[in-house]
Amino acid sequence: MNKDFRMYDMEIRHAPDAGGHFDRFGGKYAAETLMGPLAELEAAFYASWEDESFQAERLRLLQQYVGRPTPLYHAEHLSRAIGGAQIILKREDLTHTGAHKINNTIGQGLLAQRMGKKRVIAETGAGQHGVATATVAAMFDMQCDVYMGREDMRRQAPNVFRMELLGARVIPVDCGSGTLKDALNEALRDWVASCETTFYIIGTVAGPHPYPLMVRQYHAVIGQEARAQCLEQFGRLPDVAMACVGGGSNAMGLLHPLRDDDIRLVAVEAAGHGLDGDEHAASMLAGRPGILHGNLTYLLEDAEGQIKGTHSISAGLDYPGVGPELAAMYEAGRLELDSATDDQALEAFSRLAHTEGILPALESSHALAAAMRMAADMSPDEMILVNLSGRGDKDLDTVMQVFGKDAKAAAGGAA
Amino acid sequence: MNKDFRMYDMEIRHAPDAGGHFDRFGGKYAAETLMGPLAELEAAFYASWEDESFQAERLRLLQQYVGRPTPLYHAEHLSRAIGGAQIILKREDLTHTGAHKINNTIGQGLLAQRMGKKRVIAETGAGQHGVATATVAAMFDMQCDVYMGREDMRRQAPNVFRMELLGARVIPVDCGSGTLKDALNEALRDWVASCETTFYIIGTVAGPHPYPLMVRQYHAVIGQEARAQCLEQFGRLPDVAMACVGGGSNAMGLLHPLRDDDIRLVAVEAAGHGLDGDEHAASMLAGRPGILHGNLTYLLEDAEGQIKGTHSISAGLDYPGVGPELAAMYEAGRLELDSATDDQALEAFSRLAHTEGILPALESSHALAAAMRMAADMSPDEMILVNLSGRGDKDLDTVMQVFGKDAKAAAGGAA
Amino acid sequence: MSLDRLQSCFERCKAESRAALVGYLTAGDPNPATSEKLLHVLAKSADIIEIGMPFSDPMADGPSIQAASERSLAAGTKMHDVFHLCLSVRKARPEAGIVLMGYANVAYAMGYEHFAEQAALAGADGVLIVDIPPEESGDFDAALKAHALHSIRLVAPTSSVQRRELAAKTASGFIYYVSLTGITGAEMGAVSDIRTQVDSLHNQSGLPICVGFGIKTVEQARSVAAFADGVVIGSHFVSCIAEHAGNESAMLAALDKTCAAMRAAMGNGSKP
Amino acid sequence: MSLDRLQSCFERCKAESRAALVGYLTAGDPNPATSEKLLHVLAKSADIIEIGMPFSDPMADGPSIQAASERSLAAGTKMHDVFHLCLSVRKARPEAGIVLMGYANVAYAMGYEHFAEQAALAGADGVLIVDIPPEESGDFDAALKAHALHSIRLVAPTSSVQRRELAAKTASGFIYYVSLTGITGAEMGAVSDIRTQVDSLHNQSGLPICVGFGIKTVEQARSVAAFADGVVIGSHFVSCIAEHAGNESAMLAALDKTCAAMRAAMGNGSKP
Ligand SMILES: Cc1ncc(COP(=O)(O)O)c(C=O)c1O
Ligand SMILES: Cc1ncc(COP(=O)(O)O)c(C=O)c1O
Repeated sequence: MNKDFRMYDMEIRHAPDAGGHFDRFGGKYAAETLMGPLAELEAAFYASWEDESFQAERLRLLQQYVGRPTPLYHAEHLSRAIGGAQIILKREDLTHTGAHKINNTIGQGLLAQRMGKKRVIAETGAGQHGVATATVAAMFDMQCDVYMGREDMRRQAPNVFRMELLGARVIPVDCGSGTLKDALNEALRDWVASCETTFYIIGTVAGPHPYPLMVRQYHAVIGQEARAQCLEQFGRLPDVAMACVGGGSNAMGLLHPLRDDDIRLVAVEAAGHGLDGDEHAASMLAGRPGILHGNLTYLLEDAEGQIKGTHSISAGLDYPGVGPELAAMYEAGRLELDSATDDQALEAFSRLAHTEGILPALESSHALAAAMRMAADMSPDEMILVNLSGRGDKDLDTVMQVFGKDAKAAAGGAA
Repeated sequence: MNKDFRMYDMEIRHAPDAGGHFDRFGGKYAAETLMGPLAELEAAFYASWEDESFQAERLRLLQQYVGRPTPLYHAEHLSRAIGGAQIILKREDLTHTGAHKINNTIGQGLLAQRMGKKRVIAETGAGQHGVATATVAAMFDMQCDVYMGREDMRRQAPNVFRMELLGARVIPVDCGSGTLKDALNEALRDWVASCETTFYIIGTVAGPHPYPLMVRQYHAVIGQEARAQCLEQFGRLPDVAMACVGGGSNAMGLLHPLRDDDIRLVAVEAAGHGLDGDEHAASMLAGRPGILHGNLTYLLEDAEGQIKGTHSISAGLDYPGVGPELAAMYEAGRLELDSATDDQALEAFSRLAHTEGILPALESSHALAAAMRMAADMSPDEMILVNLSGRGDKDLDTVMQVFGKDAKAAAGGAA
Repeated sequence: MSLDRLQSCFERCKAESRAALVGYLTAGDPNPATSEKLLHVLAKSADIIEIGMPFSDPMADGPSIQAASERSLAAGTKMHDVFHLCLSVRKARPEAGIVLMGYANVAYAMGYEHFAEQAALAGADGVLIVDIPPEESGDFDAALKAHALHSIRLVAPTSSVQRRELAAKTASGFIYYVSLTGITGAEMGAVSDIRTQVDSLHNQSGLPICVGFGIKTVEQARSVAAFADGVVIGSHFVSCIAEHAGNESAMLAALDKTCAAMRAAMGNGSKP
Repeated sequence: MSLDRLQSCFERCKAESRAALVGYLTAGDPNPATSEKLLHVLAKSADIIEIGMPFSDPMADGPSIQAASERSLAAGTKMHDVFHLCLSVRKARPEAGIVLMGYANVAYAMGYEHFAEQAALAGADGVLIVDIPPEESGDFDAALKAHALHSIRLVAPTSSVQRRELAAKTASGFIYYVSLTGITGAEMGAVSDIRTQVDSLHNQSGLPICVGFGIKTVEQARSVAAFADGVVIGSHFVSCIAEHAGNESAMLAALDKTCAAMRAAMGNGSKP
């Protein structure tokens, strides 16, 4: 009620250059066919951003449909158990559809409407972006096709059903490793052929300009709220702000509005089975700059520039790149990096479940794992703000399997 | 942010008599062993209700942990498609754990803490109350056992996993029909034996006094918010307010704070395969007063007073009784009744998914089905407020099965 | 008149320096015909016969008596069968105490008045409804009273002093002291605790005190019989039926044997 | 010098009143050894050979060329193999045009300067990187220029007038007009539309205009050859490799036959 609109800052701060570059990263490395549509999109985005009625409708939907502002929750029981810094959770898990992704699809969905597009497409890894896209497509009565790697369809089955129930078509992608990057390739192929009628809703702060900027702006509500809530609830800003990084949308959403404050910003990458081998998805910690999916950024690639297969237990982090602005902030020294392995993420998942009664998404569990580790070495009057980017319901099968329980058997019988 | 506490009314209005009777309904029809514990509970409840620090902590958790206030969303696309009254949704689906049930478990959980109990038990049908109980038990570090019919464990498998991941033990109940009423019987049996150390968190406005009152008071935030939000967003109150009825907690939560206004109040019962036969759960429409689970209320029973087996596609409505206060309001003419069949609920589920991008719980879909039917005969400047008591994620398997899709196959493969 | 009959039962036992054996079986379990024979067997040893009225949702009962209700209802037992069985026992044992025991909804569905009338006609002496506590018993007790039926009350370990007084004031026939915090068929509590409770109840009320819930062995029965006016055996007798399912004569023989053993444990002449 | 070579190709074709055949194969598909033979077969008929540099994520390509990249990488093809194949073709056909085609990251990973140097040493005449549009091509074009390599540009149906001008200004060698809005291997657009576009491009730029994407039949090739300076055939040639997988001689024969047919379709002497 009486939700305070003033916490939302409509100015575009730290904008990229005209070509969409954040320092040397970003840009518009796209096929010629897409350059026209991208220019059209850019113009439409900037015009809509200045349009008060567009912004009012976006905020109205974020509040009345998505459920913003999401709470800021002091995880007292967890913090006490760790005995170090206070861990504060930004509860994006409480948004409609269960992850931050919807902040962005509401924005892009409205923009698609404004541009008169009748069809949207999306790529998805964890399925959260696909669900969020299918959701706004249903609401705005647009046709919706979602590309999803077959491996991801398996690990995030409930999200596949959800998309179908929302009226979207989920198109399995078999090429490559059947995960997020392959889905992105397929979506780009679709868009190249359909760009005149179709709006491509990219799910993270990656892709050719203006996507990284646009998606960041749509997610900035996370950090803007969190900043205001911290001041209101605790009378101060946190010492550290942390988020997991797949493409980086929940990270930029939280961190961008805090970057001008004296706060340590930390991005947590997926270390999979460990950073030593190839079974991880830590693009910044273990990769180097390269060009993929329309932008120049940190990538996991071999010596020849071939993109590597990645591994993470969490489908949403299983991507060999990262948003270009994160790469720029990292190189500029404004962003610290950390990582969590599959096992550490699972442990954090259990720990939060048992101490706070919250089942986090496996993606978010990576940020939590790093926060818990960091908190242990800090004092109880310090504060770590963690983006709880999504809820773990979509990960039940994965987690039960790991914890050695056969899901179906548990359902059928055991005490 | 700046959430307005003033919308919450702390006065207990329309209280039952000292014995917990709402007119001729309600009361304390409990085994002698429980009469002492019930008296202790009643005293603790009243004392806590007057305790400002208790209430402040309850509201703080409702806001920062549960995500209250939940939005009020005008389902414009659905309303337009129907072409009648405007349908307004109270978004309890956006609460932590995904249904209104948590409003109550936060309250009872805090009370259990205050009473020094180290263990909680609960019965559950849809699993939502079980999850909500397991959740607060985890947060408050209490041991938790949840009784659940084996049939319900099958249809709401994801909720079984969730409870287990939260550290609760789910105890399958095989007696009777393996649904909610049998789980309640088992929980009562447990409590009779353990009442000195254990708090029984009942999940709806039923059971012996003080449960129906207590649970209503904990859920009244729903209607109190909705009332204030209606006035703020639409400048008026709705013409009709509607909710589905299993035991009646989401209905009382919404309707109680609106009962002194000039608003039609409608409770929607589960008509299953139709009210003609025995395959439904419409206790008021098709039952008669009787005594079960500690209170006198409308029941589905045979001529001899034996409780009948019920049927509803939604586990949360599959219960042969109803909260006594609803029975009293119905007999007093303050509550209208309607019903929806399994098929109508499924259709409403699809309709909301396709027009608004929201997957409602199958329970809530019953209220929606009735609202859609009623709306069609009303004018576009009339308004129906519907309690969207929960989200449909827990029902994916059921729905996919009905819609003729094999869930596993869809996950593995199809486009 | 029936008020006298329960009283005489206890007086008779007192005269024999022993506790009364109160035996429970669910009416119609495993079916009305066999049930009749079982009740007659029980009636040979028991001073007071508790006839359980089967109910679909016996929340105060453990697995054994739950199963008895299920068997009885599955066999089609109706309330007129229950009353018929009651009458049959009454005819066989004119001097025995008979108590109908069950859940509120069965009586409520008939109407309290009609229920009491039928119970009286069937020869019952009293009624014990598990889920009608004194607070809710106004109408019900009135109906019982009108038909000269005792309203038996439970007192539990969790009952406060006030509640014990309330029970003492509103009960008639006897007080049923629940020997454990839990459901029927669970493990009995410590004998010394029970004794303390029963002694204090004796101070509060002039009514006989019977002790039940969880008494399964002859030893337990004997130790309780040493201070209680009556000992209630329920699940233990009911279990004979499940154990010998499908073999009526074995069932009857087993029940007979265990009833006799329990009757012997009541301690003829041994009571102080 | 190479700048001349592409120009001479087009001049030679013009002199023969026909369009140039621009043939594409992915280097190293299905393996480096066979690929070398295939490229030599292609080089017999094609005026300009486009050598695809395999990439793990060929997002502008359809299934056929995607699969070619996958086969090539699976066979272990590295960039030195690509350059080796290029040089091999160069040696066999000193007068042919050779264009390296691929994705930005492969060149970026080598360093643009090193890449350009190697490409020039391998005898390439030009380079076409699908995902380096003019906006991002500053450093890359500089590197190509330093090694006297053409920077080939794509123009698409969705390219605005301004973008066509940009392409005309920044391209050299030829302009590659994309005959459909979509990925390689999809269905070609309407010939009349393509003609209109190509005509207007001819007005904007003095560079030769080649048309490609989706040309699969001799008839399509012939109709486009009637107005374009060159016709690019890619997926259609590549499909010979998948169709005859495991049978190298059949693969080579099939490619030879289809190349010759396409070469014939370029319309010797038939151009206005
Ligand atoms: C809950 C959640 N968190 C995080 C991510 C990672 O994406 P990003 O880095 O763009 O926030 C995903 C992606 O699906 C997600 O679902
Ligand atoms: C989402 C939802 N709505 C409604 C109900 C029905 O319960 P009640 O009538 O107490 O609101 C349930 C019960 O589980 C539920 O989960």
